[in-house]
Amino acid sequence: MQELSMDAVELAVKTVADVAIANEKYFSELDSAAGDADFGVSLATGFRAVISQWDAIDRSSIGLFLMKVGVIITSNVGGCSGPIWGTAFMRAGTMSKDKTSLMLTDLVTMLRAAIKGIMARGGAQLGDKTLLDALAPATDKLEEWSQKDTQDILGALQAATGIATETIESTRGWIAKRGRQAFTGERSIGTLDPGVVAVAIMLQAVTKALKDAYE
Amino acid sequence: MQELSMDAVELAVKTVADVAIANEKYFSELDSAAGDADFGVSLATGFRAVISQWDAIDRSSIGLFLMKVGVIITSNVGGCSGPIWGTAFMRAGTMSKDKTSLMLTDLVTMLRAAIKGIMARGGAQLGDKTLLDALAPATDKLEEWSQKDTQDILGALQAATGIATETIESTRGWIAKRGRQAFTGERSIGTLDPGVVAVAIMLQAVTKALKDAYE
Amino acid sequence: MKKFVNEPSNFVHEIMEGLVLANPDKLKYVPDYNIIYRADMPRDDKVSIIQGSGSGHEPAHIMLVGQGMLDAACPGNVFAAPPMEYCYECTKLMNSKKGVLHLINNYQGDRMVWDMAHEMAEADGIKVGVVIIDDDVAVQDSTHTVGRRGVAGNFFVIKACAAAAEQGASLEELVALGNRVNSVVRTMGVALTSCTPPAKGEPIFDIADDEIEMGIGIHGEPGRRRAKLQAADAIVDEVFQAVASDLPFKRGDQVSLMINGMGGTPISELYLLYRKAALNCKNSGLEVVRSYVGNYCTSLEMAGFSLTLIRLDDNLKRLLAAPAEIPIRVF
Amino acid sequence: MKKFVNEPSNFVHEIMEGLVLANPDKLKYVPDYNIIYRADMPRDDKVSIIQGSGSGHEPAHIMLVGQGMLDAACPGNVFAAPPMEYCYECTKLMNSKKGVLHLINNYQGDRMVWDMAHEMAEADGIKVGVVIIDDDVAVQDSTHTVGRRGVAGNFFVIKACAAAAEQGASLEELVALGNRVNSVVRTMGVALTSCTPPAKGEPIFDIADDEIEMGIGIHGEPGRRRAKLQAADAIVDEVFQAVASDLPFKRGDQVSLMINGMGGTPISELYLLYRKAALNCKNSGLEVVRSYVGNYCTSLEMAGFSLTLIRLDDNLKRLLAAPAEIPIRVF
Ligand SMILES: Nc1ncnc2c1ncn2[C@@H]1O[C@H](COP(=O)(O)OP(=O)(O)O)[C@@H](O)[C@H]1O
Ligand SMILES: Nc1ncnc2c1ncn2[C@@H]1O[C@H](COP(=O)(O)OP(=O)(O)O)[C@@H](O)[C@H]1O
Ligand SMILES: [Mg+2]
Ligand SMILES: [Mg+2]
Ligand SMILES: [Mg+2]
Ligand SMILES: [Mg+2]
Repeated sequence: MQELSMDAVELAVKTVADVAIANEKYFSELDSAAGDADFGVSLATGFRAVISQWDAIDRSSIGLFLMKVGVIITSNVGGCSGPIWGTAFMRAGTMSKDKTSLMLTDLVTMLRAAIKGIMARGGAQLGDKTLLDALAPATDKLEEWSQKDTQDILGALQAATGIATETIESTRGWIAKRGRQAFTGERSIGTLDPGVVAVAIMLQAVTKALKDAYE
Repeated sequence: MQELSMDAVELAVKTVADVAIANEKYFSELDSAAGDADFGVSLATGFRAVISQWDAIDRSSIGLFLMKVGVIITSNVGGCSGPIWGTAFMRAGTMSKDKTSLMLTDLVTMLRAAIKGIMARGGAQLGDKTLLDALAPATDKLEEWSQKDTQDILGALQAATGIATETIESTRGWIAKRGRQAFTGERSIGTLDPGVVAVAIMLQAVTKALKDAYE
Repeated sequence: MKKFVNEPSNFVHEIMEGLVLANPDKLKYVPDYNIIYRADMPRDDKVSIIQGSGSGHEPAHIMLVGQGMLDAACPGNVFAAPPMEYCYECTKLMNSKKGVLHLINNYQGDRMVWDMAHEMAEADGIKVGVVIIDDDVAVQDSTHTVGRRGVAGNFFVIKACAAAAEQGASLEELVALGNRVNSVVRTMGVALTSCTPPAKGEPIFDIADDEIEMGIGIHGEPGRRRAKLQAADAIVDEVFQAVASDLPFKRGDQVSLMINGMGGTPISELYLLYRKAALNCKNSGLEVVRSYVGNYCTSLEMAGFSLTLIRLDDNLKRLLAAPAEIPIRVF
Repeated sequence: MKKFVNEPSNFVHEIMEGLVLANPDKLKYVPDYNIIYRADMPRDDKVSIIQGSGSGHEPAHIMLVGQGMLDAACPGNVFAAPPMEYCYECTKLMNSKKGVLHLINNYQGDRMVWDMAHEMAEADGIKVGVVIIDDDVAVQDSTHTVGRRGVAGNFFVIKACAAAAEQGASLEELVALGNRVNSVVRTMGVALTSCTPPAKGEPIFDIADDEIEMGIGIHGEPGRRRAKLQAADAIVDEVFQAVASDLPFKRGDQVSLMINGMGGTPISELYLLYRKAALNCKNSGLEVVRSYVGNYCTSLEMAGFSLTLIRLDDNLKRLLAAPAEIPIRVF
C-alpha cells in the first residue's frame, strides 16, 4: 500500500476514536498514578464529540477533514488534552489541506507539523515524559521508511508502532516535566505516562485496522 | 456485716469510680450500638472529677459526702448521665444527711429516693430500657433481704448483684424509650443498654470490694 | 482515626480557642464553662439568646454567636449536652433586665441540664424563657418518648428570634415567636458514612459501600433504616416526600429550602442535591423565596445531608432577611 | 463510590443548575459553555473579571461569581481545564469597553486554553488582561516546568482585583494589582484522604490509616511526600514553616491567615488548625489583621487543609474589607 485514501484516513481516525472511547477508564486509571485521573475522560469526551458529528464533517479534502476533527476536540475538551490533541489534528490538517490521498512523505510532513504545534502550544521538549516521547520516535521511523523505494505505508506503520510501543516502558523511569504529573516531581519516576500509552495503543490499532482493510 | 461505716461508703464510691474510669472505652462502645458513643466518656469524666477532688470532699456525714459527689458529677458531666447520676447521688445523700453509718434499711431508703429522683428528672418509667431496669430490681432484692432478721448487707448485695446482672441480657430484646438510643426505635431491639451494663458491673465490683475488705 | 486532632480530650477547647483567636474583637471565651459570648453583650435593652448542646455540630452552636444571632453558646463534649453548671453560668453571664431566652434542642440530656439551670437561675431572680426545638420528622413521635429531635431547623429559630430580639421584642414575644417558627419547620437527614468522635477514635457505626442511613440524627446515632445507595435524585425524592408531607406543606406556600451538609459532604454535592429539591418544590407548588445551601448543623465529618423546609409569612421573611454577622463568613 | 451523584457525566451541569436555581435573580447560566455569570454584567464602566479552571474546587470558581468578586466563571469537567471555546465564549459574553481580565491558575491545561481564547478574543478586538496565579510553595519551581500551581491564594487575587474593579480601576491597573497580590501570597496543603472524581468512581490514590500526603495540590494528584499522621499541631508547624519561610514573611508584617478546607474536613477541625497557625503567627511576630477559616478552594470531598499567608499593606487591607456578595453565604 503506497497511498492512503480518504477512506483510509477516515478509518484511521475512527479507529483512534474507538480506542479513546474504549479505554476511558484505563487511561484515567493510568493518570491517577501521578496525575489527576482525567486523561481518559478528556480523550473520550473529545472523540465522542467527533463521532457524534461524524457524518457532517467536511470530507472535500483530507486536510479539511482533519482540521474539523481538531476543531471539535478543541471545542469540547479541556485540560492539557484539548489544546494538545486539537492542535495536533489542526496542524496535520493544515499540511494536507488540498490532498485527497497521502503518500508516506505526506504523513511524515503532517506529523512533524503536529509535533511542532504541540511543542509550541505546551512548551514541552522531548524527554519531558509526554506523548511526544512516543510520537517523535514513531515519526522518525516513518521518515526512515519514507526514504526507501518501496513506500510501504503498512510496513512503515508496523515499524513505527513497534518503536512507540517500546517507549511505554522505556520512559517509565523518567521524571515528568509537563502536565499535572510534573507537580509530583521525583514521584512520577516509575509510573507510565498516560499520553505515551495512548499514542502507542492507537498506533497499534490503526495499523491493524488498515492491514485488515487493505491487505 | 450489718452496718456500712463511712470508710465502707468511701470504698464503695471509690470502686464505682474505678469501674467508670476503667471501662471508659467499653461503655462508649456499648453506646455506639444504638446511641451516640459518649456514655463511657461522660461517666469517666464525672468520676475522674470526683477522684481529683477526693481528699477535699466533706466527710462529716455519709449524706454530705454523697451529696458533694452528686454536685461534682452534675457540674462536670453533660448528656443524660450528668443529671441522672448527679441526681441519684444527691437524693441518696439527702436521705442520709446526718448518718455516719448505714443499715440495710437505710440503703433501701436511699436507693428508692435515687430512683424517684431519676424518674422525676428524666421522665423514664420502668421498662423503658434504662439503668432503672437494673437499679430497681436490685433495690427490690435489697428490700427483701432487709426484712430478714440477719440484716446481712454483704449477702443482700450479693443477691442484688445477681439480679442486676441478669437484667443485662433480659433487657436486650426490649425497645429503648429514653436517651439517644430511643431515636432508633425498633433498631434498639437486640442491643444492650449501656446504663444497665454499667449498674450491674458496678454492683459486682462494690460487692467484691466490700467482701474483700470486711469479710 | 483520620482527623486533625491533638489530645482528644482537648478537642473542644482547642476549637474554641481557634474561634476566639480568629475573632478577637467580637468574641470572648470562658474556658471553665465552655462559654463563647459576644463581647458587646449582655445589654439590658435586649433579651439575651443562648444555646448549648453537644459539640460536633459546628458551626452550630458556637460559630453562630454574633450580632443578629446567638449572644452566647456553652457546648458540652462531643455529642453530650453541657453540664448543668455551664448552662447556669452562661445564663448568669448573659443576664439582662429583659430576660434570657434558652433555645433548647429536644434531647433528653439537653432538656434535663437546661431544666436544672433554669430552676437555679430563676431562684436567683433571672427571667428565663424557653423554646424547645424538635423539627426532625425521622423520629416517630409518641407521648411516651422524649419526642422528635432538634436538628438543622434550629438555625431558623435562632435567626428569627435573634432578629426580633435586636428589634426590641420582649421575652414573652420571643417565646411565642420561637414556638411558632418551630411549628412550621421540618427536617430529615441521610448519611453516607458514619462519623468518628475523637474520644472514641473509631466510626460510631459500620456501613457498607453501597448502603446509606435514612433518617439520621446529628450524633452519629443510626437512622430509621438502612437503605441501598441510589442516585442522588432518588434520595432527595424520598427525603423531600417525608419532609413536605409532614407539616404538611401545601401548594401555594412560600418556603425556605435548606440543604444542610453533615460536615464531610462538599458544597458541589449540596448544590446538586439542592437542584432536585428545588425542582420538587416547583412541582409541588411551593415557592422558594430564600435558599440555604451549606453546613449549618453537622455531625463531625459525616458525609450526608439534611433537607429542611420552613413555611414563611411576611414577618418571618423579614426576620430571615435581617442583617446578622457571625464567625462563619466568607470575607 | 460514596457520593451524592446521578449520572457522573451530568455532575458539573447539575451543580450549576442547582446554583442558578438557588440564585435566580443574581446569576445566569449558559449550559452550552458552562458559563455562570452575573445577571447585571457586563457593564462598559467596569472591567469584567472571569475565571475558568477545572471543576471539583467548589466554591471556587462558580460560587465566587457575584458583586465584588467574579463576573463570570466557565469551569471544565472535574479537574480538567475548560475547553478553549468556553473561555472564548465567556470572554465575548463579558466583553466590556474597559476590558476583560483573565485570572488564570497556573496549570499547563489552563494556560493553554486561556492562551488560545486570549488570541481569538483579541482578534475580535476585545481588550484582554492576564494575571497568572501560582501561590503553591509545595512545588519546586524550575525554569523548565510550568512552575508553581495556583491554589487557595486565588481567592485573594480575585477579591482584591474585583474590589478595585468595582471602584473603577483600569485593566492595566488590575493586571498590576493582581500580579502584586500574587507576589505576596503563599500556600501549602495537606491531605488525610484522597478524593473520588465521579467519572472515575474510585479514589485517585490509596493512603493508609496512619499516613498523610504533604504538599498536595487541589486535583487529587499526590503531594510532595507521604508522611506519618501526627498530632494536628505538628502538621500545622510543618506547613506553617514551609509557607512563612517562602516569601519570606518577616517579623512585623501584617498578614491575613487562611485555613482552607479541602471539602471533607469539618469546620471544627479547621478552627483547631487555625488555633495553632495563629499562635505560630504570634510567635513569629506576624500580626494577623484578617482571618479566613472555611472551604474556599477544595478537592471534591478530600479531607485536608491548606494554609495561606498573604502580606498586607493599607491598600490591600481596604480591598479585602470591601463589600462583596456571592452565592456562598450563611444568611
Ligand atoms: N505540555 C505538554 N505537551 C505534550 N503533552 C503533554 C503536555 N502536558 C501533558 N501532556 C500529555 O498529556 C497527558 C495528560 O493529559 P491530561 O490528563 O488531559 O492533562 P492534565 O495533566 O492537565 O490533567 C500526559 O500523560 C502527557 O502525555
Ligand atoms: N431518662 C432516663 N432515665 C434514666 N436513665 C436514662 C435516661 N436516658 C438515658 N438513660 C440511661 O443513660 C444511658 C445513656 O447515657 P448517655 O450516653 O450519657 O446519654 P445520651 O443518650 O444523652 O448520650 C442509657 O444507656 C440509659 O441507661
Ligand atoms: Mg490529567
Ligand atoms: Mg450516649
Ligand atoms: Mg450523648
Ligand atoms: Mg486534568
